[in-house]
Amino acid sequence: MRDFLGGIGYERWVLPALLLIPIAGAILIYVARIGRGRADDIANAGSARVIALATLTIEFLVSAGLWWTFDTGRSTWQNVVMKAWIPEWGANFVVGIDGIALMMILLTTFIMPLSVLGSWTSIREKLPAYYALLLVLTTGMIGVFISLDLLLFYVMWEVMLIPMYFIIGIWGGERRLYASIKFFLYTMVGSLLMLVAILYLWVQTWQAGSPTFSYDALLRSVDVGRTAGLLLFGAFFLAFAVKVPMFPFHTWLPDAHVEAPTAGSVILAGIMLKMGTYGFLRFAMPLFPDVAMLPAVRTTMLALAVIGIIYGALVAMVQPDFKKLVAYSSVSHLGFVMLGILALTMESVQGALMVMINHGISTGALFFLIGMIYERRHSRMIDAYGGIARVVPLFAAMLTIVSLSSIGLPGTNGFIGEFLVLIGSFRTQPIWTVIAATGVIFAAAYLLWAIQRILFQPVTHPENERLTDLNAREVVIMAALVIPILWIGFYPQPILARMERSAAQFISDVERGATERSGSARVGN
Amino acid sequence: MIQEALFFSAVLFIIGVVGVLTRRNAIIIFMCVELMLNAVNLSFVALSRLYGIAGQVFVIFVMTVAAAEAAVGLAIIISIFRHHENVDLRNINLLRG
Amino acid sequence: MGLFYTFNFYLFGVLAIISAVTFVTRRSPVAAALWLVNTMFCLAALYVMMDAQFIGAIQVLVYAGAIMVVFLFVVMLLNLGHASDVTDVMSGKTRLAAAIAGLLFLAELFVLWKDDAPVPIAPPVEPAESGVIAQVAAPLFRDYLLAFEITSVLLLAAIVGAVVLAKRKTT
Amino acid sequence: MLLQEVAAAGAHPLSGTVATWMWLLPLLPLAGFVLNGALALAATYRRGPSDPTVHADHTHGAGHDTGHAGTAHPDHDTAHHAPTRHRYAGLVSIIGPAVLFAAFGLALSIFGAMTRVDHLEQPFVQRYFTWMATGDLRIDAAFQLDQLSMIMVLVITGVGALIHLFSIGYMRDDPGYPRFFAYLNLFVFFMLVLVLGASYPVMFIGWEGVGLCSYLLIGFWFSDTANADAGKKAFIVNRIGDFGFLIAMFLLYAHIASLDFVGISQRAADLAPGIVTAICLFLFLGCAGKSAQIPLYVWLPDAMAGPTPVSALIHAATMVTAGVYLVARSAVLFALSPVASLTVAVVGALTALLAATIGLKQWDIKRVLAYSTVSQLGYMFVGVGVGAYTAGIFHLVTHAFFKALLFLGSGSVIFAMHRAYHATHSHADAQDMRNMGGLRRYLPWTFALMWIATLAIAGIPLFSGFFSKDEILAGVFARAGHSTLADVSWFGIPGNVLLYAIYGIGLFTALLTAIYMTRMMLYTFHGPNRTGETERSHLAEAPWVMTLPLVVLGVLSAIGGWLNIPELMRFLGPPQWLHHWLDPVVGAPALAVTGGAPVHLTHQTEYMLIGAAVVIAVAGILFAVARLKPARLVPKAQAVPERGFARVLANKWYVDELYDRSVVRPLVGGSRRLLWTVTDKWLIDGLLVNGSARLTGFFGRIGSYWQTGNVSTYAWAIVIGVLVVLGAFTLR
Repeated sequence: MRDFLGGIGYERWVLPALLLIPIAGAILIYVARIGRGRADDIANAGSARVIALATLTIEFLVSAGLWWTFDTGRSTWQNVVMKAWIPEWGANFVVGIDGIALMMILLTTFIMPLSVLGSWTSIREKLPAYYALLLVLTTGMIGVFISLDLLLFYVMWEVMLIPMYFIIGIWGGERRLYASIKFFLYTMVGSLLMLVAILYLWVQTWQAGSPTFSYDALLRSVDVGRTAGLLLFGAFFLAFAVKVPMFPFHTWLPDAHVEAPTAGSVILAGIMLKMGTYGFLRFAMPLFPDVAMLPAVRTTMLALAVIGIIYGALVAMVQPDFKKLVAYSSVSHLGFVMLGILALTMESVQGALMVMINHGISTGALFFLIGMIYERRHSRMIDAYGGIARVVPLFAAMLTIVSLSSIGLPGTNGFIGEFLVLIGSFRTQPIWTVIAATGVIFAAAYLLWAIQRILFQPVTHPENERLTDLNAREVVIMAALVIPILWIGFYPQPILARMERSAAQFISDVERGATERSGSARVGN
Repeated sequence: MIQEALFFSAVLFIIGVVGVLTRRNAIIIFMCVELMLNAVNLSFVALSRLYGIAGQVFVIFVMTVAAAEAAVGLAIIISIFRHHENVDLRNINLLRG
Repeated sequence: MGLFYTFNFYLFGVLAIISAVTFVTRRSPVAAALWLVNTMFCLAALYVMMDAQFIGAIQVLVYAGAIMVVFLFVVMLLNLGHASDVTDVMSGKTRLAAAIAGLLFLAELFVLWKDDAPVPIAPPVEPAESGVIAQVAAPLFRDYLLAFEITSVLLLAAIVGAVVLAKRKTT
Repeated sequence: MLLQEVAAAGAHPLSGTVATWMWLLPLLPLAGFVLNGALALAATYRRGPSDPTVHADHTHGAGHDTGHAGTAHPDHDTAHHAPTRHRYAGLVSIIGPAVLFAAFGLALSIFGAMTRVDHLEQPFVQRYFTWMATGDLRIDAAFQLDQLSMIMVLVITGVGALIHLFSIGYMRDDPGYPRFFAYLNLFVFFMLVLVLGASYPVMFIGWEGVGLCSYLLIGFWFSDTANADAGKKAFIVNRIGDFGFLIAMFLLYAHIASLDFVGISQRAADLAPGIVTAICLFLFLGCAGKSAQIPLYVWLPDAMAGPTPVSALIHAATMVTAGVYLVARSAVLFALSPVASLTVAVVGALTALLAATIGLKQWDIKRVLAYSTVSQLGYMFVGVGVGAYTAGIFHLVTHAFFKALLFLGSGSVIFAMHRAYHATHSHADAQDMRNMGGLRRYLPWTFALMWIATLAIAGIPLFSGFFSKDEILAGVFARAGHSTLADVSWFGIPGNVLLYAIYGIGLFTALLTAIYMTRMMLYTFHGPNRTGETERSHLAEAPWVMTLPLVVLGVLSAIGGWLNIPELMRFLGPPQWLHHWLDPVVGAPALAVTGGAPVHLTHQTEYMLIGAAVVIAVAGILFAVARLKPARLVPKAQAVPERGFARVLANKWYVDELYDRSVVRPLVGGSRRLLWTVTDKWLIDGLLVNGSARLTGFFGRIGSYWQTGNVSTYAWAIVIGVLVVLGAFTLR
């Protein structure tokens, strides 16, 4: 497999291809629409769905090649492609991946086709626009993960926001406008601050002679004073904390999730939340290691992360709306990720990366399931259901498995991530870890209570008697998600091996940077 | 004589301003604005004796602008008149925010 | 500078101010317009006395002659001539405020005036033998040609605008 | 499964033998689970329409009932139509037990191979693949077979197989039949993984897995809220215990960077005493959660909501003993921290006493047995707490026999009662002793076998209970004199005083055990029958498939004692067999690491202890027979609620209510009112987010107030502006 891909120069064109395929798909959708009149509901715009599915499946197959060609030995960027973009400013189109980016890309390309399948019948009008937006969104997300140039990163960050805004805004639930505007403004404020920080850095390089946006160059040359460092780190922190979402900045998440259509919630929870933590891993901490390592800064971030875990779990326990419950559970899970990143031991960082992947899969699966019963019963309220395990046994089995993976039952993927984060963080932050570990109990409490009120207990509403079980398409989606849940649960080693080198690189960047402040560049490029 | 000319121009300008602030008839306000422009022309001419002929050239430009403004202003007043039967400023507030 | 010159200068200055004051206080627009014309004539005289003969002529021709005629024409067209019954002046309070504003304005100018008399940069221009108009025409058509062209475009726009605005809507 | 034979294992005496098939032990029940699960789903799953939204609108609109057949669920008491056997009942009845018996057979052959090897020092560890390896953490998916895990495997597969056999009959008419066997098999799989795990994390898979299965099985008849609640309560309380287990693992890893038992036993010595005590206390928190000790025992009585075979297998024989196994497995650590061991013993004793008192006043036959289990578990923890690990495990094994027998006996009683009530369509409670009485005439086999078990649990000589319970009490008494535990002080109380107190509590609890067990037997089998005239004719012995396991367990309860006959009764057979068998795993390493000497009693003290125990047991039985008058009992419908102290006991010392009001309600209410509404909705959303939106709106309105559209306002604005600017200049 490796030599076949090497033969066709896979290394050189794969990343730009990953960006362009969705765009081509989007264009194809509209090309196919020419002369087909304006009606865009399911009956006569079905082609949009098929094209979107095909494009994203191709995208997944192309990206799957990365899994084999990725060389776990090298700690430098791989599959790097460099094109001049705006030479005067020193901004180039530089893309490349390392262990972390690889896994995030695979997660994205894995979830996207499923989300198209998930919204096969639930999206009923303006189909071409919906699927085109999904495709553009894919480009934006993959762009964020692979760009090694800060300006390109920022552009991709914005490209990613706009489609999601429309997806929530047009196809969402009742309060979708409020939710989408709130989502957009929240992220916008953060990212504008980040832009200011990026430009500040750029001006630094410009004054030092050669203006550049390249990540490696900045990693080497960033040497701002303590106060400037604090402000810059603050700007980056805010932009990514909103996205994570960390404790005080999380209120957009429940609204966005509740009002987004199924696929919107899946992508939002599965991939877009990882942008925040990815941002911390890639930009915020390595660029300003001395600030990140300041005891005051580090403790506050740890405190916010752990509060996020407990707060998310407790508030999730009392939510009447199942989607809101899962949204708050995401706040709790990503609190674990932040704890893992901030603890800075090999196990905890790798654990954080695992939680990022597992959360994508299990919460994505949860949202798919909620979407499925929403399609049948048009209600997200937990009390609207009850005792449906007897009526829809396969759905009940799937919901139980996915909830257990979300709780972190050993043998499922959730456990791997949480266990590694906790065991890793315990070595450097014992007190925070013990507090965070109680989150594991609350996780069991809120999810079990929820699935009990939905699946078990006597059937109270007559409509629940006539619920239909999963159809073939839905079984395919759930199978595609349950298999990784069990596979990663029992054999996570290949993923851990691929991310080991990048995690080590991140830790050394931050620690060495913090000690002697002149962050060393990656060996070669 | 420049000091006196500038003094006269200042007084005329202020009279124009007071006129604009106190009158309610649109046409009268227009004429006050013309008066203010003339005051400015006077100071231009006075100072052109000190700073070169450019002052006088600029007076010509001021005049053309004044002419253009007068034409368009009066056209507006006519259209307002056609609508309101009078040109009292108090009831012309279409642009209220 | 001859006594005659300063006397005339002051005469026309004061005349201009008086006619401006009466212009502002006239009720009927026609009377106001005529007083404004008178102010313009005094100004034209002042221009001539300050060696700006061409500007003085233009003032009389363009300003007093053309613009004020248009004003009078519009006043007559809308037969606003007679002093309209409703008081055309703002309430007492506003007028008082306006007067105070004017005095304050004057006081500030006077304060500003005191400290630095305008110091001449360019040498005082003595009337060249090449005639009055050439003095103005030369810079106009050489240094400020572009501005000159722009003003012509401005005038064109004004004309078109005026016609369009004032045309009776035939809907 | 790529089999990586580790070099050490290669040289291991067992490596050639059938022990290499060790991984098949858990795999068989897993296969059973997969097959039964597939059958369960295949029977009930009906593929939904391709476009659910459209379909949903139709059905609501048309409102016709599609009549989901097949999964109509006859609850215990709504059986109006003839019970229909499940389509695949036959197939499942074969797969379920067959898988267990195969596992039991394999376990026996491995046991044979182990006994042939004369003195097995090193555990036989098989590594299959690296499960997690990051930084210097390296956890392998590995199984470890040594004497201790062999005993546990035998108990699990043996008793498990019998219980599977029993449930063929007991669950015959249940529509969820395949689903029941699937969960039961899954449970045995996880229990075997727990027991065979070679490191704490692998053990943790089994640990939480059995928690999951007990959740699924307690809430098996989930359409009844009480059962679902009981399941949820069990899982969450277990989860609190697991939290302790996790913290213990982190402490271990943080300090000696190894999590597998072999590594720990080598490096345990260089742990600081404080750390070891912390580790052991957290481990014990885990045990308290799983094996229902104070304060986390509240879930076990509620777990009786599950079907009786489940109570027998999970909540009597296997899962609840996982805690005891954990303490025995980490004998090295507990030996190193006397304070923690004393805590275990004290908590064990208190739990035993508390549960025994509550057991006195329970009317539901299964609740009596549940509290008896909690009490006996307390005994086992006393055993392993004081360091008599062999005694603890011995009691675990014998308890598995007679408690499983008691539960299955009560199962056949309930089955008979249910069948009788079913026949006459009455809705009386089939599990309440007040509706029973005089059943010895109708269920002779069950009656006889249950008496064997009662005698065993009460501690009548020659029955298994007598040997194991007496061994524990002897262990406590021996160590009370002089031992590492005796001279350490526990929160101010000197060790030996504590140990004597524990011995006293142990004896008193033995008395209570004898009393409530005899009470149960009297009310159920003796005295007049209170079931009701018409039902009486339907009372009959359960089918042989249910009675056979009872017989086997009866025999085991009777002769269980021979496993570990005390020294001075050498005439009965090979003495101390279990002691010698478990010594390399539990005995020697623990003593080696603490440098202590094995403890033994003089013969006359042992005789004195045995005498005391026998007297207590007989006194208990006679007291119960004398005091309790089954004749005066009335059926549950007319029963008058107890008063005074009896009411406190009947209401389980109000512990559930205490937990609910002190923990659950403030947590849920607090997080709803304080966290969600106040911080989230009001503070962050209201104040900051929407607040800033309102603020900009406010400024906007101010701005528009000034735009009056009236030209003179603008003129004034300009003039004022000019004046201000000029003014600024004048002040310069």
